[in-house]
Amino acid sequence: MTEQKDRELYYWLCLVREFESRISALDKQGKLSGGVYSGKGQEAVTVGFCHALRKDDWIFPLHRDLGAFLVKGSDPKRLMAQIFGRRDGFSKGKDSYLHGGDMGNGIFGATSMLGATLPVAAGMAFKFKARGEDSVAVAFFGEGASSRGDVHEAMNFAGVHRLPVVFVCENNFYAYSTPNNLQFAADSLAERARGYGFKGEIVNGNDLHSVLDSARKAIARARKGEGPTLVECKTYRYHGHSEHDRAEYREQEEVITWESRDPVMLWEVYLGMKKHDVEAIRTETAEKVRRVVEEAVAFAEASPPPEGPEAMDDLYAMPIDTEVP
Amino acid sequence: MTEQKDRELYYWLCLVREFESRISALDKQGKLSGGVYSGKGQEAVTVGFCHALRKDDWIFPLHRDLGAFLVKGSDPKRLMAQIFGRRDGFSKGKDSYLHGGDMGNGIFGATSMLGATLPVAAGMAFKFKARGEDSVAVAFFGEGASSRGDVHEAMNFAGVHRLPVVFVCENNFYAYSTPNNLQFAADSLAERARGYGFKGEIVNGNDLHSVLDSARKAIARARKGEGPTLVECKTYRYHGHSEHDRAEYREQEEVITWESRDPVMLWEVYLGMKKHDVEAIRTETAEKVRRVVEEAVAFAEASPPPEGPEAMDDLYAMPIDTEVP
Amino acid sequence: MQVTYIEAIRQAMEEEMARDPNVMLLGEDVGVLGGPFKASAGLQEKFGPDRVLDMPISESMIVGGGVGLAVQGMRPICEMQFIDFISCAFDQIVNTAATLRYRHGGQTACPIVVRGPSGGGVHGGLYHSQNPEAWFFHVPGLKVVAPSTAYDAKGLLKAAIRDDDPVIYFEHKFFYRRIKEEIPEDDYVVPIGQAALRREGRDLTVVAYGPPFHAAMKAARDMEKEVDIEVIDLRTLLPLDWGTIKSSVRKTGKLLVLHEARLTGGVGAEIAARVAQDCFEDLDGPVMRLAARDTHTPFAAAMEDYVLPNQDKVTEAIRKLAAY
Amino acid sequence: MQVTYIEAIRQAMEEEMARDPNVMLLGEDVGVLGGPFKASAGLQEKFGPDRVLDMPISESMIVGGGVGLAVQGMRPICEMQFIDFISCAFDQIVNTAATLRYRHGGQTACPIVVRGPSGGGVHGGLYHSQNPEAWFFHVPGLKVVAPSTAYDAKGLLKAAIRDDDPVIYFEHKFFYRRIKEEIPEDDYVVPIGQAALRREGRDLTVVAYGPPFHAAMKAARDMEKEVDIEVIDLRTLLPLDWGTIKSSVRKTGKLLVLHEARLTGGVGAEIAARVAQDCFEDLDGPVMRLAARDTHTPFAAAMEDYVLPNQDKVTEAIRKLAAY
Ligand SMILES: Cc1ncc(C[n+]2csc(CCOP(=O)(O)OP(=O)(O)O)c2C)c(N)n1
Ligand SMILES: Cc1ncc(C[n+]2csc(CCOP(=O)(O)OP(=O)(O)O)c2C)c(N)n1
Ligand SMILES: [Mg+2]
Ligand SMILES: [Mg+2]
Repeated sequence: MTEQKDRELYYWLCLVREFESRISALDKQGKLSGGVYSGKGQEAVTVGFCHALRKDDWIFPLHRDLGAFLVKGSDPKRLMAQIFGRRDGFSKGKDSYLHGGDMGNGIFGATSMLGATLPVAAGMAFKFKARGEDSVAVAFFGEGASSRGDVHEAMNFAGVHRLPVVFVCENNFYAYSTPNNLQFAADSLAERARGYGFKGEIVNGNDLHSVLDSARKAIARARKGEGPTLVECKTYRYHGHSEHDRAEYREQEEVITWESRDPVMLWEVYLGMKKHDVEAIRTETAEKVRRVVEEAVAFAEASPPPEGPEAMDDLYAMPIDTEVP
Repeated sequence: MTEQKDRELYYWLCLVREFESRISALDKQGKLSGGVYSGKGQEAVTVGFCHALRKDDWIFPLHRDLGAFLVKGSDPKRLMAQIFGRRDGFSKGKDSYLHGGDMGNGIFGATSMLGATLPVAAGMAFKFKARGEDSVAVAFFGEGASSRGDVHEAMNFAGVHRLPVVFVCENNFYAYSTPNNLQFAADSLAERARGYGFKGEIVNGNDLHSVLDSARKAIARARKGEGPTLVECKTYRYHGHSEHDRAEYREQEEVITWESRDPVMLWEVYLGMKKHDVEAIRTETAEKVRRVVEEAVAFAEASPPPEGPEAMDDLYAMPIDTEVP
Repeated sequence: MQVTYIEAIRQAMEEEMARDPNVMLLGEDVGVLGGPFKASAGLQEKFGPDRVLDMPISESMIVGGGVGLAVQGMRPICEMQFIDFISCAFDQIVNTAATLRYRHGGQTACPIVVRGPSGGGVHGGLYHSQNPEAWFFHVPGLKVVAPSTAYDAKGLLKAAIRDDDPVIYFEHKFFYRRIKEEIPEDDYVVPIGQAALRREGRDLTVVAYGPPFHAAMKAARDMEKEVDIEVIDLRTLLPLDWGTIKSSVRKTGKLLVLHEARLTGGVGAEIAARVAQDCFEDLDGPVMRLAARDTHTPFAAAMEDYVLPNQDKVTEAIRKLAAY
Repeated sequence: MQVTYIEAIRQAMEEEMARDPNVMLLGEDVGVLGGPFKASAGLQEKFGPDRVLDMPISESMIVGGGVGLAVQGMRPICEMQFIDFISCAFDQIVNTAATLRYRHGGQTACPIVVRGPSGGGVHGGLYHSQNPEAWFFHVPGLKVVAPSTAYDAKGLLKAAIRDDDPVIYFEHKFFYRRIKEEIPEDDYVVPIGQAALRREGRDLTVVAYGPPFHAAMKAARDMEKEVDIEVIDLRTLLPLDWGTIKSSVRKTGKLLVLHEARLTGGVGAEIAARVAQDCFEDLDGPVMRLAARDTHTPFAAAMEDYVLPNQDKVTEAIRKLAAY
């Protein structure tokens, strides 16, 4: 990889992390309402998968995939406004956090219903295939969401038509408080791919190199019409399920173990081994991402909160009369 | 196997077939209304799986599993009354055909929604396990139904708790008009079991010996607390999807091929090779099953059709006032 | 040309697919089979398997996939083999589709149609007789239509396909081959949101859709010497054509609402409630409703007939209100 | 003892599980975590993981599994982590559970409870604010309850658990820790199907449940010099306590129905419609309804407040009807 690329990826890792940290801090300060689901610790997955995508590729992020928005091209300012529930957010305040997509950048906004985006991704991928377009749909989901029927229906359909879709499972070992052994019994979720007639693989989701490699191959396969891939990324969330969750259902030892494989740190080790000036890069990048996030927060705070009657907008293509006697 | 057992199994095969044939004939004569979904050609699956079950085991048949009712112990008379929609049917005429269970014999009545019985079966199996009971739940479903989300949710849950449930997939190569290649992409549905952490296997569903063997093992495994099994039985329906379907979406050649592996005929071949007097057995059995079915039809025809106001019964445990102004 | 109700549906799909290459059909057995009722007969042959797509038995995938296609500018028609199975796609309809535009702050349209055979009267039993429109009527972001003539079946389906919002289209299977009408050869649409005043009258308004609408028309003709009945065919349930209902009730002073779906919590309740609020001073009698009894639609003929509205019940209800 | 609404729910589950070994709880994160709102705190420790079962994220499995357990004589409580996700279990509720007894001709009971946090007012946005009771209100075979006090939260949940029919239990998350009341130490149930006359009055009847019920009580107190308001807390939505509503309206001649769910197609429509039909001659004013506006419940505070009923809107509606 070129030094530029090395630095660029580092920038993304740091930007996502800074963004996450800032949001957690804002939440603590009571500046946000609504759920905040930190993806801290899982940055390599979203960076790795979204970095290689084109503008006309689509992603389907879930609640912990804030990084996916940033790397896929969303304006950090608008993303922050979305999180604040302001008028300049993707939802114009109608919903918050990641329940608003950024369609101009190929980002579909999820409902809360876990797994429900996967059929949408598969449907969209069918269009790419039917029209001979070489775009790709990438759907993210947690290992907890994998238990939902929708996930099955989508994978089955994607297999039948060998659709250009990549299913990225972020196995962070917990669904809220529920550990893997109460969520599924297979050795690995990647094994399920066979039952749908496509390829599944397991990846170290904390190692950006591994993720990049796997992402590149899966995306290329989809683009060339060779069908879907299910990639199970083993990773870990540092925070509780949401900022309100003290995550007492897990051992501190476990958290420490995972922190010792931190994706940002691992990338710094790599930068060092490539003889880049890590200290300088770190300082410079920190400054850069701090500025981006700062600006985003300033923008979001300045963005007006929507007014009451705006609640009636955007419901239908042409407003219908919803005033009843 | 003892001669008695050989004959008994033959009796069941013939009874199911005769029952199916008679229903098709009644339908042609316009004596039935509502859908009739013939399982002709698939008798070995239901006979093989239900024959070895105990009264306190439960089955969850779908629309083509009429034989399962008979072999699990349902009174043919009441079953016929159910099909006629009469008061002595399991539903008391509220629904017809197989949408009424026979709970005294451990038979759960399905809704039409394919796949929806599997979570129910898994839930029931959880009770067996939690209470230390050694009963088993056996859920039948078509390969078409396998695409439904409910099937996934049930299998996943059953895997997590290693529940005493057997999932019997009747792969008859078509879901209505939809062939396997448009329904799923795996080489075999049995492969899915691995993704749920249990055993899957493929069986020749037209060969009663194979089915019996597989059923015996799967049921024993469940009973001993060794968890679920997914058995994919390859079989074929001779008739159209329902009696109204002329099944022009398939080749006559294919039908003939399958008729040449007819489960009843194969069993007769076996009886012959065991030096039983096949001709005598055939005549005797034919007479017996004819009588049973005849009596069932007579009973059903004599059973009163429900009267209008009975529509309000059985809705709640204690009738509530449904008369509104 | 003379066409049946089901043929009108087929023509609407065929013509729209011919007109707009983005229109497509997703459903179980819609291709080679042409659907159990032949609603899509010949379409796959004409438009190919990428536009008339035989789906696995996955209702949630069918509708969710439709949303993904819609975001890409396609106009998918999502068929439920029987409308009863819409329960299996419920989340995708009420959450993914109905809120799509809203949660995206207007960034996208959601031009999907979900349609399928609804209704009873054909001894279909509990799972082949349902009229689930009230569930969707309660969901902002959706539009809901229920045509009762072949003309409307075609015109409303065309309008639904061209509409930029998700439309749930309830076609009544009792009408499929029992209704046959002369309809125009030329392209036309029936605008969503407009009820049809089918018969003018001064004494009493009947608002209806589905089979009871036809019963009301017959009753109105049969009783025309005694009472002058105005009959409104609702056609679109959501958005409700409140203006048409209101002016009619203002004029006649009496309202009977009819539908085949169950009474409690049905669409009729909303209409009655609005009239009770907004036309209070105009009313010369109680607002009446007739609908299915509050139970499931049973299989056996006498029970089904007991549960569903029929000609006698409709006539009697009209007579009772007229006499008030 | 003084308990919060959520603690009343927890106690009901704990006491019923202690009383009857067949009672169990199925849901996501109900075990070690005790649920996101601590509704089941301590229950797994006390009753073990076979009776307080952490389920995979599979709402359809949770309810379908509940039915399988119920057929075996168990009494499962199926928790939706947020009631909004009930859309993912929709088919199992409206088809498998609601028709279980009926399609089996009375061979079995179906004693399951489906419960979870519903309602808005807490900036939950589109998918953590829903009030989906109207969908289930339209389904015969189900019972539907919605307690608005801690006393009822406990008593109705106990009644629901002991009931042989499927009960959908809507607990309002706005009440969880905001409502705190003295309730009896002793075992008690609140019978399903009985509304509570919370305040007698002669001028006007308010029928309500959820947060607007409390707004109505406050308005009634605040305005007691001007107008004498009768307030009915509905508590059970299905089966509806029609007798209580009817006698009240017969007495007062005026009715206002309130709920937090959307207006169109809401439960209030049914109540208004019945009154319009059955109490026509008693009415001294239009039957009025106040409910959420017909849109989704948005996140941003001003919009949410614009959409949902609040004290001012309730007071104004009462004033308007009183002045009629
Ligand atoms: C259908 C549905 N059921 C339940 C929830 C509540 N819920 C939100 S996140 C979550 C855990 C998700 O776990 P996982 O999919 O592993 O993602 P993670 O949070 O670990 O990234 C749950 C149960 C939901 N959002 N949707
Ligand atoms: C959820 C749902 N969708 C659609 C249908 C309509 N339907 C009834 S049977 C059938 C085909 C079933 O195929 P399969 O599961 O293979 O069983 P088979 O009929 O071949 O025995 C379909 C699509 C249904 N009953 N339920
Ligand atoms: Mg997880
Ligand atoms: Mg099949």
